[in-house]
Amino acid sequence: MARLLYFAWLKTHTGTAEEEVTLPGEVTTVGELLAWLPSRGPGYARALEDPKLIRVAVNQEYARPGDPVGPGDEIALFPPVTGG
Amino acid sequence: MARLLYFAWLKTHTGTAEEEVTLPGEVTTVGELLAWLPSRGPGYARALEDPKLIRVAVNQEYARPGDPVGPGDEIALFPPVTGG
Amino acid sequence: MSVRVQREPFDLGAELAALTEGNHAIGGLASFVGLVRDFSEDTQLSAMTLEHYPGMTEKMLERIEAEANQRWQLDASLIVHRYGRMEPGEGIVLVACASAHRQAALEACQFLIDWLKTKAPFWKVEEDDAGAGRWVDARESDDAAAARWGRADPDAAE
Amino acid sequence: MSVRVQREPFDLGAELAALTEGNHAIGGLASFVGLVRDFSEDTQLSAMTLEHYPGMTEKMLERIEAEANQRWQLDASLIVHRYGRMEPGEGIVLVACASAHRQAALEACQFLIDWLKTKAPFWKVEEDDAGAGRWVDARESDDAAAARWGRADPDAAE
Repeated sequence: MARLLYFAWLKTHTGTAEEEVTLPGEVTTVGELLAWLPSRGPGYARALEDPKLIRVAVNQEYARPGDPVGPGDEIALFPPVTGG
Repeated sequence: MARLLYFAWLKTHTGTAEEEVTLPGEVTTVGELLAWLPSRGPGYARALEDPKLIRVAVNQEYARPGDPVGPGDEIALFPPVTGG
Repeated sequence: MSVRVQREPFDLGAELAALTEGNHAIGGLASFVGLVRDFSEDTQLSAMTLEHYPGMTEKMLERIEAEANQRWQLDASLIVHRYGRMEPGEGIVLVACASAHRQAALEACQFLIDWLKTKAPFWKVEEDDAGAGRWVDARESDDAAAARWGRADPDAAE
Repeated sequence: MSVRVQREPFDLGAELAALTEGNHAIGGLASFVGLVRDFSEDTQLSAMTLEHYPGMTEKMLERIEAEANQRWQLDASLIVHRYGRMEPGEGIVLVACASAHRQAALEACQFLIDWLKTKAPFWKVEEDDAGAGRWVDARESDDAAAARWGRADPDAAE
């Protein structure tokens, strides 16, 4: 199981802030995760439709498409930050 | 009569913070004033011995050697500023 | 060095006074406060709400503050960042740096606020007079401001 | 826009709060405070005294503040400069600039403090533990800091 977190408007589209998910065998990297998630439903497809607007953090560190993900990881998906 | 003001260590050397002085006829510019003042006494000579360390303001505006001075002017002499 | 992420307002005067209190090696204190404005482009705003990523936010703020302390010789530094709902005029974020020398304090303060605006995991919802909320898009000028610090950027997901 | 030259200490928190009070167009407030240090190079200091040129000081501070307001779009600005005797830890000078945009506030603040250090007619006497006073020499690094603003300098007497 991996823990997925969604922030800002990604959360609005997926309808959840946080969920535990069993990653399928073909999902071993951030890029593979982003390719797989839309198949989970139309809300996910909509949240991820523009890849340029998606940032990912794995275990609270910014991650790139090639970085590994796996069971036990905390994986956060969010848009570019607009703080302060 | 011109009003001469001395600040910081220039004042220590001249022994006065402020004085009214009748400028001689040959003193019509800042440069001529600086050349004449040391003749007024050893304290003045000492205050003005290093021209690089002297700044002049005429009527509260920074002035250059060629700028005019004359009766009625407020002329301040001081070292480079060391504020704040 | 100190970092706080909190919902409550901060007292600017008290924060700055505490930062320099008792340290007479400090010659300069630079600070920046970001405040909620009542407009955004051409829209009147009545409030904004900041969401953040608890845990990651604190970790990143501590890391960037440590980096500022490596780059500049600082006697004290402080980042306070709020989240939650705020109204126009309220302080959102406070950055303050104190040093023996003014240039170190000013540069470190500028560095931290540029970084916070582009990398700290906060997202803003703006609320207009009718109470409607809108997620704010990222601004490219903020990225450019952070980029001028010549920092290698391993942080983007692309 | 406001300039004050005074002997009394200033209350940093109150000054900054007053500057942004009621103006909800302000998005950023940058400030710098110069403080008395207890050392200078390798000497312990117990106090310092600032002499200034009353009349010219106020005039020059008002002029440079007006220039900052021409160069940057500011909603508010403040310079408070003290003179007289001050002990370590006391604030000497406060510069604060508020703007809709953080970069304008930060740059104007840096511009003003660089200028104050090199052009405002203040002279410093440092007092060591034995009570002996010494006039401080000008530092060339301060001139360099002011020069980077690319301002024509009609101010030097040479």
